Order: sequence, then structure tokens, then C-alpha cells
Amino acid sequence: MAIMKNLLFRGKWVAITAATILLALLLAVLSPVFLSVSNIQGVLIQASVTGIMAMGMTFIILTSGIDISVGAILYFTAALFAKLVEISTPIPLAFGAAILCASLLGTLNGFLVVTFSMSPLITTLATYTMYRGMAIHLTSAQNIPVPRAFGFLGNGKIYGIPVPILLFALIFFIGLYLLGKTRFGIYVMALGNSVEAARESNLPVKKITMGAYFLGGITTSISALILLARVGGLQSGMGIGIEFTVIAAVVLGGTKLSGGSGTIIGSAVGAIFLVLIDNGLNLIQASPYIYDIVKGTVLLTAVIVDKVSIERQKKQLHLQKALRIQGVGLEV
Amino acid sequence: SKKETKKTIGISVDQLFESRVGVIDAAKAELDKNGYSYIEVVADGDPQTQNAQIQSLINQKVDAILVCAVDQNTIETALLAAKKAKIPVVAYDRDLPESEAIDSFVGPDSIADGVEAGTYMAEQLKDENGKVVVLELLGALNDQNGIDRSKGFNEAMAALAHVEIVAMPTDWDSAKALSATQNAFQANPDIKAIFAATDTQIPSIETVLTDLGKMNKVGEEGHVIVCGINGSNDGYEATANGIADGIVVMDLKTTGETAAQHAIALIKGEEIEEKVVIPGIFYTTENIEANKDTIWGAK
Amino acid sequence: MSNGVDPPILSVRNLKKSFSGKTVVDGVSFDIYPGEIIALVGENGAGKSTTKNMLCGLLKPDAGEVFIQGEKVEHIVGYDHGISAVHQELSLFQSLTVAANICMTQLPGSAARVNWKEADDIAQEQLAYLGIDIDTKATVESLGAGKQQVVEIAKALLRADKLLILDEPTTSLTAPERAKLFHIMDNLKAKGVSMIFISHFMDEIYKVSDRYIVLRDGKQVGQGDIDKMPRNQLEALMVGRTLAESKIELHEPEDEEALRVEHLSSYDFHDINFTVRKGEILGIAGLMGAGRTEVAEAIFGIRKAKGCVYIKGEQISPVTIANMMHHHVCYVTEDRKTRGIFSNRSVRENITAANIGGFVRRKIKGLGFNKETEMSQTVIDSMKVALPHMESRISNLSGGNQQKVLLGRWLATEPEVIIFDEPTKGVDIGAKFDIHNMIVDLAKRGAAVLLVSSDLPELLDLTHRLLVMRTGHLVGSFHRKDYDAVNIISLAASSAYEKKTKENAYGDHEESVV
Amino acid sequence: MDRYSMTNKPQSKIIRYIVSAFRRYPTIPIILSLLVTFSLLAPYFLTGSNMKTIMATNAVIMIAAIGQTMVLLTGGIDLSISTVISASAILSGIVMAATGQIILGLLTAIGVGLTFGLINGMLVGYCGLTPFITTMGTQLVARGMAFVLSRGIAIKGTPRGMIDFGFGELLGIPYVTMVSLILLVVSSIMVTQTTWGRKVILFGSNRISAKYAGLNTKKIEMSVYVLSGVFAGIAGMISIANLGNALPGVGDTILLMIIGGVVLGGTNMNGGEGSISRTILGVGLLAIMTNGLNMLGIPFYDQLIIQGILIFVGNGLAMKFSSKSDLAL
Ligand SMILES: Nc1ncnc2c1ncn2[C@@H]1O[C@H](COP(=O)(O)OP(=O)(O)OP(=O)(O)O)[C@@H](O)[C@H]1O
Ligand SMILES: Nc1ncnc2c1ncn2[C@@H]1O[C@H](COP(=O)(O)OP(=O)(O)OP(=O)(O)O)[C@@H](O)[C@H]1O
Ligand SMILES: [Mg+2]
Ligand SMILES: [Mg+2]
Repeated sequence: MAIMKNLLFRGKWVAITAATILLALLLAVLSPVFLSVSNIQGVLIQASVTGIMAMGMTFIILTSGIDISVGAILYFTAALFAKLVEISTPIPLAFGAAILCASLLGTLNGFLVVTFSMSPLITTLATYTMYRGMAIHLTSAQNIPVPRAFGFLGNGKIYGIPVPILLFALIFFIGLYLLGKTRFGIYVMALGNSVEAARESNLPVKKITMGAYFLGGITTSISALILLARVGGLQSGMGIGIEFTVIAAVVLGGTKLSGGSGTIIGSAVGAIFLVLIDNGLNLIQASPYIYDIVKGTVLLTAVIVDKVSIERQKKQLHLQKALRIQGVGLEV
Repeated sequence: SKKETKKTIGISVDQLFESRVGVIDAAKAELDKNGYSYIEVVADGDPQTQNAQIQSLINQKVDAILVCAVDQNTIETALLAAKKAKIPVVAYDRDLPESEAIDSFVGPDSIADGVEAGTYMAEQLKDENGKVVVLELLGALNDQNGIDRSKGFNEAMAALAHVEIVAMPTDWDSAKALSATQNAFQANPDIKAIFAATDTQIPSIETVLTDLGKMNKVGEEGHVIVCGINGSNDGYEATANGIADGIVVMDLKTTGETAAQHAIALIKGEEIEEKVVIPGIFYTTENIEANKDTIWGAK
Repeated sequence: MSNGVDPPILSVRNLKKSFSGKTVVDGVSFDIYPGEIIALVGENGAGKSTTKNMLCGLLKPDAGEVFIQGEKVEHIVGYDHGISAVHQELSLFQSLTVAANICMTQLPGSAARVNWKEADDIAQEQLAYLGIDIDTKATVESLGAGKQQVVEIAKALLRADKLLILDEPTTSLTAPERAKLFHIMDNLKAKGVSMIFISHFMDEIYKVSDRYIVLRDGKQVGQGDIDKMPRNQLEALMVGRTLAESKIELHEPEDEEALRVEHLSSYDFHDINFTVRKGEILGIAGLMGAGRTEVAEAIFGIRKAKGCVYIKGEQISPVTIANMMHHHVCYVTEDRKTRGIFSNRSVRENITAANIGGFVRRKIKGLGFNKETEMSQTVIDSMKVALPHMESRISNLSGGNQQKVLLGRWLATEPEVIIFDEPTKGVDIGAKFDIHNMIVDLAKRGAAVLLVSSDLPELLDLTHRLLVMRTGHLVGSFHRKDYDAVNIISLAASSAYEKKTKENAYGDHEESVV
Repeated sequence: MDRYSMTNKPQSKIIRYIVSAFRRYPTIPIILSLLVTFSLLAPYFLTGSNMKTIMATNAVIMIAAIGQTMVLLTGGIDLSISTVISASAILSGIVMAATGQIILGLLTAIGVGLTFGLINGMLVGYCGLTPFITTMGTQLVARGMAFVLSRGIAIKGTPRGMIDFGFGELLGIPYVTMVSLILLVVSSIMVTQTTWGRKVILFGSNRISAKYAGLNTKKIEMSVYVLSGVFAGIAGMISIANLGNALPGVGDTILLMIIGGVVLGGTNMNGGEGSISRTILGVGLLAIMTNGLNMLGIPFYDQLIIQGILIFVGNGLAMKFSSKSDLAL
């Protein structure tokens, strides 16, 4: 009984994984090259940017928060890095500055959310606007190239595996550990379940919230640097709009937007799932105009399938309970 | 009514990005030089905001308006209001071919620019045997300049019957261009040439080619032909280094200056040309270094 | 500590607290010594929970001094000072495991690596200490309310080295479980843990506590030893008037049947059959999780179930809330907070929620809410709801008054069949008295009443007949003349099946009840 | 009863009224101070024509914000509202270009909005899907539809009457402003004066209690999405009047303005609290702010920063006042 329940509540990533496998099978049928090593590798590289961000976003959403400023943080971080490199700051220094800055911006989000107890959506909408303004202010909307040497982050390989994929894997495992094994992880879950109860249990609500948004910031900065390395330079408006893809990945992965329930695995798979849609459309050379329709439909289907599977699991549990109750009989 | 006060010109900008900023900066410099002041408003890609901003420029009784429309088909209402208020309007960078409200247009002919890149590419590919696959990275699906560049490019390529063009949307976004290129190569490993609606996407193309081990420079065996339009530093460097074969370079400075001069002339009541096309110039790996000074993006 | 008299574990002097200008706790002072149980009593809204919140550090007092073992403390941090509380509303993390919930305030292992194995052991140890068998790896949401309450207590106990505050811990417990809780309290007392016990049940207060403190409108109006205080005087102190002798006079029910349930089954209960006549009050007794609420909700159409429901002989099909309301059936939920009130809306809107149309006299069809205020006022008056203003948020009212608003909402629909689910849960003695009279009155006027309650004396007092449920089955039926508390409780608790499978935690309670 | 009578301090009715007005509308002080500042610093700000501009050009956002307010009142969110505006504008543009009939165009626009509203409503209200992710899906579908139908290019051939309507005004008030004002009044009455509106708010306050109180929760939840779709449809139509042609990307950029305006006005994103009148003030505040900052010649990027700060401060004030207030608003 308890095992079934655990599967029901913890195994939320099962649905999206099944959907991903189905989509992959479909694509394998539609396009012969889909299953090639280089294509899979390409998919994973593409998924790494949103996937890494989704790792951080998972923590935020688990606390029942949301951060729609991550796209702007990405833009600002990339801008800061490119700008610093342009004025010949040593790359490691620029690197550190960018990561630090993104972490601060993320933490600021958390601070504002928890201190003023405003809706996270509106708070981060406000900071989204601000951060974006700051980024344009900083760069005057210029494109700034980054040195090709820096491209290692986007292009390089270690033991034959592309660096972005390695980073994605690394951060995935860190996320898994943080959420599953550390005090912070369980606190995040607890906070998402009930802020009230967390306060009554004397949990450091402020620190937990800020910690989650900090993770959102720092993962965004890593994605920003990978993206920057891969596209070869800063572009105005870079990353703006990516937040919705990231949130979609997390939610598709089974994390409840109301917080308190979700998994790291689900979010990672969710990010890959979304990339697969694009990849598939590219591979079958679909008309560029139908991309959005297909994406929207797939998104809706995925949500519906998820819902149906949850309902079915619930029904099974009910059935078992009914059988048990009927089996009791009337023994007075 | 205003006596000796400075004349003011409203500059309406569709969106801020590098090449647009280049034009505006040139226009502003020209206005400064001639002792005009200006009010700059940015619509951030929203046609309604732009209409509101033009209205607001009219309310502020500016003496002329320079406009780069978010969309050529939805700006007319606002511009007619300007005309009604007897404020001269100069369109820059993005043509408003059907407008009755503008007094002049200064900017590129995007179809011609596309044709130029296409012609060069067709020339390179004409001796290839069998089916040739060319990747086209589109701009935004709703951007007239992007649509026109694509139109011109396709027109020129139509000369070659054995070429198949695979088009991928990018929304002018390098990250999207990157994954689109990557995926396109999965579907068609033997892509022979790539056309980028903006050359700022060439570094992304380079990343993919490097990933695939196809990064051979111009003249080397197995080189993938790369052409683009714009004239950014990305495009310049790539062409100079032999990563790209050539780019169409826009003349932002002349565009901006001419647009500003037109506005000034209109205020003074002087005659001007109704349409000044500032053509893009195609530079190849061979001649781009020599013309570095004329390329706006080159650093 | 060993030298004669121990110092008080906690001393409070002149504690004050106000919310937006309204003083709700005004000058509370007392000492509590090791191993002592103090009953904190008072009407709804007297300030008991607020006092508790200040003592465990959730609220900062506006004024007053607190000494812990003789030392003045500026800012109480409950867990660090060995003070913890079982809160009135469950404060558990639903999607987390029992073990995680119990150990949340003090996770074993380091911050970088929680030792879940040890946490599990601690949780099991705590539960074993409480003598209740709950799977520590199950999520809390998979447990019934009774077990959740136990988890809550286990969680609080983990950090209650000096003082444990129990805020109405028995409201969702039935007799055997209450007995179990008192047993636990005895154990704790023997270990020197002091307790503050907040309750509206006078029997319990007299049973467990050594001393009492009475709050009225936030002011401390009396304290002393419980043995020296006669019960009716304590009640008078609480409500500020002498309560009339609560003599319930039941009327003879009419012959006409009002509600009949046949073969009602769902995954929570099995083959439920009964009839309620007009003017009759039918009680349902049972342990937590027996499925009473589910039956009640199934009748009202909130839950799906197989079987037939008849109102005045007419079969209702389908059984939906709308249909039931159309046939003048209403259901007052046991879960006031999450299923009853609209917490951030006004009292007025809460009263009229179930039949807005019945409250307004419109000049233009479909527009406006003329007369709503006036007509709501009559409900407030007839229910004797104490409130600052009709437009204040209902969350600003005390629990008892919220309950009255909820009853008012449903009674305004002029129901003929009324299903009450724990109607006096968390309600003070004065209000309880009012509500009891109201229920009897309703029956007198011809309404059929189905009363689900965990408060056995209430059931014995108010009902004509009593059904007993256990694990989803009706296992017994009593007429008023045959009422026998011990019989009823053992019938509700015993089960051959449960003993066999050892699945149920309450299997061994018969002894402790008697 | 007696214990509360102490707290009802006798206050002058006017003061009470003002205090409660500020509590209800925390944006008022900000708007007033902005109006004063801009009037002093920007000579052309406080002119009739400028005010007219502000009202007319924000009609689309205002109308869409009405629907969004209703959805937010239930504790949901409608991300598709922006692209449904585009889709209905495009389809209506196509119909109008083909037939020259404005009425047909209007019906089409409303029809498209209704359809998307129904889809959202069914999925959220009846199937119980999460509004955020569901409407994110329909957002993409609507956007895709607009692009497929238009190939990315504006639909031309708008009937003359429509363009005249966009230009026209009566007694100095532009027609489009009038439309939005009428819709605002009607919807405000719907929310505050009808049983439906009451049910929506109660549902938003606590959906489970609403079910237990016998409200038809599925229908209520569905209805707000349907209305949101319809308002988006009308907004799409107004966008054609304003812009002269139907544009496939017309709604893409205004989503955040819409949601920001509604929430800034003081409508609670968790549902159960808010009003159309607050939305008017919230959207109005954003509109006045962008217009004024433009007139002051503040660079675009700095405007963004100021805008962010103002959204934050405005909403902070709203939360502060409403949480303190004793009145259920
Ligand atoms: N956060 C708050 N804001 C405003 N008023 C409050 C708040 N918390 C409690 N009150 C008010 O303070 C008074 C005391 O409340 P408290 O919860 O302490 O009562 P109680 O004695 O525990 O009552 P009950 O028996 O119903 O639990 C009540 O009138 C209540 O409305
Ligand atoms: N496993 C569960 N998951 C979700 N809700 C539950 C679960 N168990 C109980 N509940 C709900 O919590 C409420 C209180 O549970 P409780 O233990 O009182 O069960 P019950 O069947 O209502 O018992 P009673 O006979 O006391 O009314 C009920 O409404 C019940 O439906
Ligand atoms: Mg209390
Ligand atoms: Mg119950």
C-alpha cells in the first residue's frame, strides 16, 4: 500500500519519461538519422542549456515559487562576462564575476519574495524587467564577441564527451544529491508543502527560499556561459523568453507548480523532451510555420497524459482500498 | 510658434539591436552636427507601443519623425496622424512601400541584398553534380527585412535546378540558429552551403561545423560555403578568417546620416528624393580586409 | 534542582499581544513547575492559541516578560528552549514521509548529508513510545486524520524537553485515542515534562490537569488548583455568566421517513443502509477513519458512490450536490478551515455563499445584492455570532464563531435533512451549548438530522438512535434507551479482522478505555 | 458581541472612506504622484491629446486585462490571452478582407476567442489541468495558427469603416476608448453585482469550500477562461482598428504588460481578491508611466529598470494594505 503510494507521489517522472521514449520511438520511425550517435549527442547538447537551468528552477518551484526572470539573468550574466572580457579582464576572473553576479541576482529574487511575501510571479516579473534593462544599459544593445578559446565550454570534449553534456550530467547529480540527501533538500520540499508548517517547525524559511533562488541564479549563469561559448558572442536579447521553456520542462517533469512535490529526474527528462520536439521538427523538415502548433499540441498532450496517468493510479489505489473494505466483512 | 528654440526630431525605433543602433547613432550624430535635438523612443518589438509612441511624439509637437517600423502594415494609422499634424516623416532601414504618409525612405533593398548573396552562392555551386542541399537560416517569420532577404536569396538560387533549399526559422536568435543548424546537418549530412539571414549567426554555424569536424576554411577540401547579410563584427571576422565566403555589408552610417539629412531638409521645406536605397555591398574573403574601414561592425 | 523546591520551568509576567490595534492577550502571568499540567481554558477567541504562539516563539509579545528556569529570555526560540507545541491545526508536510515529518525539526546527520536511516529509527522509536504503529516510510497524506494527529504529537514530543503545549489535541480524536493520549501525558509528566493543555472538554480538563488558568477576552480572570474549583464555577468564569443546566429534551420523531440510504458502497465504505425520519436525530459513532465522513459526503453528492439515496421516499438520481440542495439537504463539513470557510472573504459573503439568491431582493433582475446585509444580520443575530463587523474577514473570527457562521449559512437554506459532521469541533462550551440546542430545535421543527461526531457524550445526549461504524461497515445500531458508552466504544474499536492482520494501530484499545 | 464593540472606533465617515479607498486601490497614490511629476517636468504630458493617446493605444491591453482579471480572480492564469489576440485578429482580418463585412469580422474574432476560451476552460475547469502549463500550450497553438494563416505577414485589406473607427472619436473620446470603457463598466458590474461574479470570487478564495457550498465549480472555472477568450477576441478586433491591419505577432509582446497591470492593480494572484476597477488603475499606471518616461526622454533601458521597480513597489503596497485591512475587499 505504502509502496504504491510512494510510487504514485515520488514516481511522477515516470509519465514524462514514458512520453519521451514514445516520442523518440516515433522520431526514430520518421527519420532514419534520429538514432545516430551524433544526433543524440546534438540533442543532449541542446538540452543542456535549458536542462541545467531546469535543475535550479526545480528547487524554486518546489518551494512553491517561480522565477520568470531567469532569461533576463541569463542575458545579464552573458553581457557582463562578454563586457568584462572585452575590456581584457582575465577569463577566469570574468567567469567568477559572472557566476557571482547571477547568483546574487537570483538570491535577490528570493530575498524579495520571502521578505515582502509577494507573489513570486509578480516579483520576478518586476526583476525580469529590471535585469533586462540593466543588461541593455550595460551593453548598449551591442553584440560582443567572445574569444574562441572560451569556446571550449561549448565545443570542447573531455574523453570524447562534449563539455555541455558533462556539465549537465554533473549538475544533474549535484541536484539529485542536494534534493535527496541534504537538509536543504528536505527543507525545500517541506517549505513547498506548507510555509505555515515550516514556520511552526522553526525551519529557516528565509534561508531556504533564498537558497532555492540562488540555485536558480547560479545554474542560469552556467547555462549563460555555455550558450555564450556556443553562439560565439553576446547578442542583444539573448536568453529572453527561455524562462517559459525552462518552466515547461520542470512542470512537464511532474513537479507541481504549487510546490512540495517533484523530482530532479523529471525536470531533466522534461528538458530533453522539449528539445526532442524541435529536433524532430527540424529533422523531418516541417514547415517553419507549424512549429508552434506542434509544440503547443505536444505540450497539451503531455499534460493530459500526465493527468490521465495520475487519475488511473488514484483509481487503482481506490480499487484496492474498496477490495480491502469489502473483504473485512461484518464480524462483530 | 516656437521662436529660436532648437528644432526637435522624433526617432522611433522598432527594437534595439546592434545594427539598428548603428543607424540611429549615425542619425543622431548628424542631427547633433546640424544643431537639432531629438527624442528617441523604442517600441521593443511591439507595434502598438510604437503607434503609441508616434502619437506621443506628435503630441509633443516634434518637427519631424524618423521611423523604423516594427511592421510595415500596421504603422500607417499612426503615420497618417503625423501627416495630419503636418509633421514630415522619414522611414529608415525598413521600407514602407505602400505608405501614403511618409515623405521619404532611406534604407536597404533587402531583396537585392538577398539576391546578391544568392548570386554569389549560386555561382559557387553551379558546377556541383547531383542534388545539392543548401541550408537557409531564416530571420523572424514576421520581419519584412528577413522575408525579403529570403525572397531575394531564393530568387537567385532558383537559377540552379539541382539545389534544394532547407529553410529553418531562427527568430534572429543565435541560439535557435545553432540548434537549427545542428539538426539540419543530422537530417542532411551533406549540406554544401549555408545562408544566414544575419551574419551574427555565423559563429553559431562555426560551432556546429567544428562539432561535426567539417570546419574547413575557404579553399580547403570539404569547405561548406557560408554567406550572410549584415556586416557585423562576427560576419567580418568570419569572412576575413575564411570561415565564411562572403557577406553583404549594410551601410549603416550612410543610412543614418541620409535619413537625418532628409528630415532636416523636410523641416526646411527643401526638395528631397522619395526613396534612397543604400545598397549592401558584397565582400568576399579576398577583399574584405582591404575594405575594413567601410564595414560598420569591424572592430 | 535536587535541593527542595524546583524553580519554575517557565514564568510569564504580564504578557500582552494585540493585532491591528485589538488587544487579544492582556496581562497573562503564571508559573509552571516541572511535571505540572496546566489547563488553559476560555471561550473561543479568548486568546489561548495566541498565548501558545507567544510561548513557543511564533509570535513576539508586545509586552511582558518571560523567564525560563529563572532566566529572563528576550526572544523565545521554542525548540531551542525545549518548548514545543501541538498546534490546533495540523502543521505537517503532507507529501513527505512520516519519518521526515517527525524529525524535521532536528534532522540527524550533517547538513550536507541527512542520515535517513537514523531519522527512521528515531521516528519509529517515537511512535513506539507513543505505542502506535505507523509506517514511517508512508507519506503523511496517505494517513487518516487520526494518525496524522499522532504524527503531529510525535513531532512535537521530539523537542519537548521542558514544556509541551497541546492546543486542542483531542478535537479530532475519538474516545480510545483520547485515552491513549492521556496515558502518554501521564508518562511525560512522570518524566518531569510540564504541559499546558488547551481544551474545551471539561471532563478532560478535570481528568488530566493539576491547575487551571482562565482567559476571558484576553484577560486572565482566574487561576488555581483544579481540585478546588467546582466545575460550574469554572464554566461561569470562562463565559462570564452561569450556564443553564444543559438538559436536552428530545422530541418524539414523526413517522414520515425523510432520508433513506440503501446499499451505499464506495472504496471507503461498504453496503451502508439506514433511514432517518422527520424530526429524528440519528448519530453515527466510530473511530477516526471509520468512514463516517465519507458516507456523509457520499450522501450529499460530494463523493461518488454506488447505491441509492431517497429523500422523502423519492430516489435522487444522480446524487449530486445540486440535486441534494434542491431537495433541501445540507451538509456541514468537519473540516471548517479547508472545506468550509472562504477565509479571505467577509462574514457576509460567507453566510450567503450557499444560496445567494435567497438573501437578495433585487430591483433589477440578476443585478445587485439589495438587502443582503440586512438579511445576513438576521442570521448573525439568530446564531449569536460575535464579530467586529460583518465586512471583516471570516478568518478574523474565532473558531467557534466561524462554526456558527457556517451553520448559519446552511440553516439559511431551510434544510429538511441536515447532515452535521463534527458540528462542535473546537467550539467552546458556551457555543457548544447553543449549537446543541439549535440541533434539537431543528429536529423539533421537523428536520431530519444525521449527526456524525467523535464526541461520544454529545452523541449520547443529542440522538434518538445511534449507528456505529468501523472500517467502512455499519457494525451496530442502538436505540436511546439502550445506550451504553462502553458497549458502543468497544464495538467501534474491536475487529476480528484488524486483530488478525495487525494492520490497525488501535486494535489494543479496549482495555485502556474501560 | 460586547468584546468587539470597543474596537469600532467612531471615525468620521469621510476619513473612513478615504482610508478604505486607499486600501482598495493602493495604486492611487502612485498614480497621483506620477501625474504630478510628469505634468511638472514634461510640458506636453498633461494635454488632452496625450491623455487621449494613452487611453486609445492601451485599449487592447485594457480589454485583455479584463479577461485576465477574471481568470486571476479564480486563482488561475491565462497565458494564451496574448496570442489568442493575434489569432483572432488574423482570422477576422482574413474574413474582413474577403467579405468587406466588419460585423462578420467581429463575429469571427469573438468566435476564435470563444473557441480558445472553451478549450482552456474545458482543460482547466473540467479536466483539472494546471492553468499555467495548459494555457502555455494553447498560447503556442494560437500563435502557430496566426502564423500559419498569415505566413507571418500582416493581413491587409481591412475595410475602410474599420480604419475610420480606429481614428474616430465622439465628444473627444476615441471610439476604441469608448469600447474599452463600456466593456470595463459591464465587466465590473458582472464581477461585483451579479451572482456569477460573487461565485467567481468565492471560488477563487477557496475552491474546495466552493464545492462544498454547492457551487458548480467546474462551470465557474470554465466560464472565466471562456470570457477571457472572448475579451481576447474583442481585443484582437480593436488591435486591427488601432493598427489598420491584422498582425500575427500583435499579442506576443504584451502578455507581461497585461498580467503586470492586473496584479499591479492589486488583484491577488492566488485568487479570491481583486476587481476590475483595480485593473483599470493598474493598467493605467503602467500606461501613464511608459508614456511619461518617454516624454521625459529617459532611455529605453532605464525605463525598464524604473518600470521593474515600480511594479515591485506598487504590488508591495497593495499586499501590505490588503493584508492589514480588516475589510474583505
Ligand atoms: N493573526 C491575527 N490577526 C488578527 N487577529 C487575530 C490573529 N490571530 C488571532 N486573532 C484574534 O485574536 C483573538 C484570539 O484568538 P486565539 O486564536 O488566541 O483564540 P483561542 O482562544 O485560541 O480560540 P479557539 O478556542 O477558538 O481556538 C481572536 O479574536 C482572533 O480573532
Ligand atoms: N488517505 C487519505 N488521503 C486523503 N484524504 C484522506 C485520507 N484518509 C482520510 N482522508 C480524509 O481526511 C478526512 C478525515 O479523515 P478521518 O480519519 O476522519 O476519516 P473519516 O473516514 O472521515 O473518519 P470518520 O469516521 O472519523 O469521519 C476525511 O474527509 C477523509 O476523507
Ligand atoms: Mg485556539
Ligand atoms: Mg470524519
